[in-house]
Amino acid sequence: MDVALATAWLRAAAGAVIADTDELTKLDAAIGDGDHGVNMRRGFTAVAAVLDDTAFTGVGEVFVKVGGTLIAKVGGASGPLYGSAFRAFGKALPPGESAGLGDLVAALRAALEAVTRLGGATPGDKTLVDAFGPAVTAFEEAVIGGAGLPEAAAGAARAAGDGARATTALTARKGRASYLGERSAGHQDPGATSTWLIFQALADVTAP
Amino acid sequence: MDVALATAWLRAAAGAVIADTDELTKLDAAIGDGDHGVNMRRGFTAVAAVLDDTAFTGVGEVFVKVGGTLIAKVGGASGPLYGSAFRAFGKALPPGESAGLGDLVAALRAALEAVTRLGGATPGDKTLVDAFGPAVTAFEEAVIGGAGLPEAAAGAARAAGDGARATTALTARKGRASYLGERSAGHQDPGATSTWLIFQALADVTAP
Amino acid sequence: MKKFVNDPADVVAEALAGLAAAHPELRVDAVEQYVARADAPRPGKVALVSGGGSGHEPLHGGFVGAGMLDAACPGEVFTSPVPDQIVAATKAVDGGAGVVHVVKNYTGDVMNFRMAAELAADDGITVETVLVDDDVAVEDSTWTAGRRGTGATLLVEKIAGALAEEGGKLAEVAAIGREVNAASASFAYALTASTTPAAGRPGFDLPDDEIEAGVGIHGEPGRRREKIRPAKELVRSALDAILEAKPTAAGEQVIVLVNGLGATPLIELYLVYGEVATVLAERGIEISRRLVGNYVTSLDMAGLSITLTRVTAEMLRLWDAPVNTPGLRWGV
Amino acid sequence: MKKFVNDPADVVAEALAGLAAAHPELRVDAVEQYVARADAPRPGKVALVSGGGSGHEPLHGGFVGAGMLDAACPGEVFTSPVPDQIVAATKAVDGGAGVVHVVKNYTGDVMNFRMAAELAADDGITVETVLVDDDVAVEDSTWTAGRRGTGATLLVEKIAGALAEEGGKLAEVAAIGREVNAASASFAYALTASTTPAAGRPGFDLPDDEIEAGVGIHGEPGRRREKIRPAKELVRSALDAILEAKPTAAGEQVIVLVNGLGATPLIELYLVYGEVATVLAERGIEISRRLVGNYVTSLDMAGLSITLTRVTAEMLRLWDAPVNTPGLRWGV
Ligand SMILES: Nc1ncnc2c1ncn2[C@@H]1O[C@H](COP(=O)(O)OP(=O)(O)O)[C@@H](O)[C@H]1O
Ligand SMILES: Nc1ncnc2c1ncn2[C@@H]1O[C@H](COP(=O)(O)OP(=O)(O)O)[C@@H](O)[C@H]1O
Ligand SMILES: [Mg+2]
Ligand SMILES: [Mg+2]
Ligand SMILES: [Mg+2]
Ligand SMILES: [Mg+2]
Repeated sequence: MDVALATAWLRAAAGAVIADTDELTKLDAAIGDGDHGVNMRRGFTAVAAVLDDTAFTGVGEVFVKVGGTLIAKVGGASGPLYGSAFRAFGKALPPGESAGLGDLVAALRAALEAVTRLGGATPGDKTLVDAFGPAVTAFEEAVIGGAGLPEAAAGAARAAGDGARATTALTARKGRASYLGERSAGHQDPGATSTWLIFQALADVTAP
Repeated sequence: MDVALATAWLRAAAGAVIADTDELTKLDAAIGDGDHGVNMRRGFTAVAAVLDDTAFTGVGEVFVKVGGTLIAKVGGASGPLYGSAFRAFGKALPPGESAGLGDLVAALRAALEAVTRLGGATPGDKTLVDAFGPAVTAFEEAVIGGAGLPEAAAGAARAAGDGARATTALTARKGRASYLGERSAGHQDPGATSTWLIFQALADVTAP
Repeated sequence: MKKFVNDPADVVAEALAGLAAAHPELRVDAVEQYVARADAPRPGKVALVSGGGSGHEPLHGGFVGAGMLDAACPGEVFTSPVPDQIVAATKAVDGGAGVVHVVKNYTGDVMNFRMAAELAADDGITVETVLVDDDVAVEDSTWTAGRRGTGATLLVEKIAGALAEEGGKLAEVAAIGREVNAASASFAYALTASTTPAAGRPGFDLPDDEIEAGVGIHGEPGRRREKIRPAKELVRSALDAILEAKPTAAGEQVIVLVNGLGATPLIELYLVYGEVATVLAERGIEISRRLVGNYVTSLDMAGLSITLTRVTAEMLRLWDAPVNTPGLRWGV
Repeated sequence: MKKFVNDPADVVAEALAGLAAAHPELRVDAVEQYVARADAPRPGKVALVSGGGSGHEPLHGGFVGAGMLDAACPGEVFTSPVPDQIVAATKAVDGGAGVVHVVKNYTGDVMNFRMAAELAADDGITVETVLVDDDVAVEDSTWTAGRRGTGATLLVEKIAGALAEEGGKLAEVAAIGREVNAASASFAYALTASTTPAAGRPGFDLPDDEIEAGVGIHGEPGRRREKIRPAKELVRSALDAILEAKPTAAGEQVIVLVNGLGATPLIELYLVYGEVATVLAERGIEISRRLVGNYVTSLDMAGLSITLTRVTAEMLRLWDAPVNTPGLRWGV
């Protein structure tokens, strides 16, 4: 992955998140406070502007900058979580113009770790971790199995989607939805859904 | 009219007003503040209690007492208006157990005068005067024409009803409905409607 | 209907019981149904009594206390109080120097207070009445009951109350109350109707994109229905109506009241105040003081009113004087 | 959606502009988006900074001023502020004696304030964090994000703010804030959902005879849905939950906050206060002070919360100390 692909991914993610603002908001209204869509739109609108305005020399830089932008713009629970994830992802990449598949695997692990360290969620808590975790595992396994980036990204997106959909049945144990207790079951988690959108964007821009 | 008939009339009026609370409230909600039904119910509930608890020796006394009760219990615009009307009506009746048809005509005139003196409304202002005025005139004309109480009361009730219905077309110029300007047209006046109920009660209790 | 009530018929009495429990510095007469300062009557002090239908809280009961009202007579919801009640309150707070009745201009309020004033006069109490009629949405003509009393009531009660507190005479207190009223104009918008406990449903229906312009504080519809517009535009229209009714030159000083009608969040009221400040700055009108919040309400109506009062130095001084009531407090 | 706004995206910024125009005693930084006392930083004084999503006004911006907060960081509606904003406010009011962050226990608030505290520490500012988690509708277990911060935030900010004002040290101010939180419990009901400007429609639908019990202040549904019941019964259930969580013996003293969530008329809040007073009197619990009104709101939600704080003499003394903010004022 080079700077051009990184920015293409992030632009596609921004487009997807912004396009699905209302959907994300609706999911969050059901079991949260109805701002996830607007939070993500605000953050990714700023991300798109930053991508336009900045000349990057290293691929890691791109993600560090994007993470910082999300922390500074999103607020709520998702801002620090996504922001830290992207920062950790960027920091884990090697310096220079591009990163290899193995680097991406390591960076994804670092990002996931940042999220769980900060938010304390474990799988099954009905959070974005339930899409993020399976996506990282699927990506890693695909790479181990010899897949290229397009295939690994497609697998990650599929796993994220499955993970997001599977949150519907869960009872939340972290974040705002946990206040609803058992009433949180029956609704798909908004953060898991936006995580899916972000992995889907990577699959889209790398698809052959 | 003797004390027994007077109390019978007022009890019937109380019954009618209380039964139509919601209807009166609905009319007042359209062009006023939606309390006329509840105001009248509160007042006439107290009137019924007073009639139960008091031994009257003169017919005029009954109405003076009822008027005072309405003033003390109703509030709003209708309290002082109806209260003063009943007080003036009672005060205009001769002392003693009963009053004749001519006395009733004079007392009705006195009551109407009390209302117009206090409220300043003239016919066509879309107030209870638009039911009250025609009722008094019809009663008077019937008596002049040689009718007995049942017939005069029936005529008064008819005239009050016609007057009340005719307020629908009018634009209010007095009371709360006047704030709506031309938007007050198209709705029947609540006060005129309760006046009609009171005259109808007299027709009912005197009907042969 | 969903409200925090028991029997709808008991709302006013039970709310008064709560007021009494919450404010030991007030005396609530549950039988006669009035709220008075616990230290009333204060010999030699002109007393201020106001009242009107309930549902406008904190007006009037919440404005009883040092520097404002001596007593308030709450009627049933949106229904003016009755003469007996007003007489009882008037007698309870009369300190021998006369009583000022502050009356909002509604037919019912005017008639009931007039009867009470006559009864009080029979008992040797001199009553002066200050009529408040600041709502410029209603034309003041023989074709209406005259302008309604709305937001300016707070200013009249605060400023006249301050003069009474510092020893003003009956005629002076009434005079400044009338002056404040004459210098005030208000205009209101409603986004939704209010629901009285007795009626149990909203007074009128409003489509999701329409508002009522020129409403009062009794849940009645306004002068006209219009499409919702940005706050900026609504503020300009309201200020146009207000300034047309009470022309105010550049350099003149005003107190501004941006008043919520009950269900409008403070965040919107402050946004609107910002728009008011912008428009008045353009016109060179100086905002000397301001108040933003829910003060003269209409139960759970979503809406707001804007009141401008052109003030003299004396009015400003009295506005700044200490006041200690449940609904308005400063300087103490 | 009907609201007094212009572009929904600008609501918070425009409301802050209105707040700045209305209160010259506050300084609003429109770029960094915080509200501070105009006289901050005050050398040697421990500074209090709070913040959280907007839509809870007067909390927190309306509690900035002498005797309470030094600064508040409003986030977008119902969205916690971001670290940069909190750092900017923290730096702006730090008088060298350290800063207390008062943080309501929501995942987003906690994480953003934690990041800000770390950044501030890098700049040599000592930050103590007081977490508020008084809402007993949520169980405090590893199966939830812990109890939410609601009404008690006002008490923490008032009492800790008073101690800071009179010269309390960082550790002392933080300690009394934590003590107040530990002594507090709240429970809320919603009759309707709130509508954020961004969403434009209510967060959830409630049938005409149902309410949500155990709601927070972010428009989310509560712990359970139930049929509307008389106020008497709702108050008893709420107090049962509160007193079970924080057992309070006869003879103990409490401050009571009956807090409207936005669209509940004061007349209902007072009625409810009356019921609270009745129940506590039965149990022999003494109400030392009380506050009835809209203080910690959820936009236009019809609903209310009840907070009880068991108080020591020291807490009462600090509660009574002068406070001068847009939303709370006495003694000055
Ligand atoms: N502790 C946590 N760990 C991981 N993800 C979390 C945690 N808490 C919340 N989230 C995610 O954040 C999402 C909500 O984000 P958002 O609505 O933007 O923030 P907020 O909850 O502050 O309003 C949830 O759907 C969930 O996926
Ligand atoms: N000036 C007036 N003269 C005669 N009747 C009036 C006058 N003003 C109001 N009314 C009558 O009073 C009725 C309203 O009574 P009610 O609703 O009980 O009082 P309020 O208007 O104070 O709420 C109106 O429908 C009208 O018939
Ligand atoms: Mg959310
Ligand atoms: Mg009426
Ligand atoms: Mg009325
Ligand atoms: Mg949020």
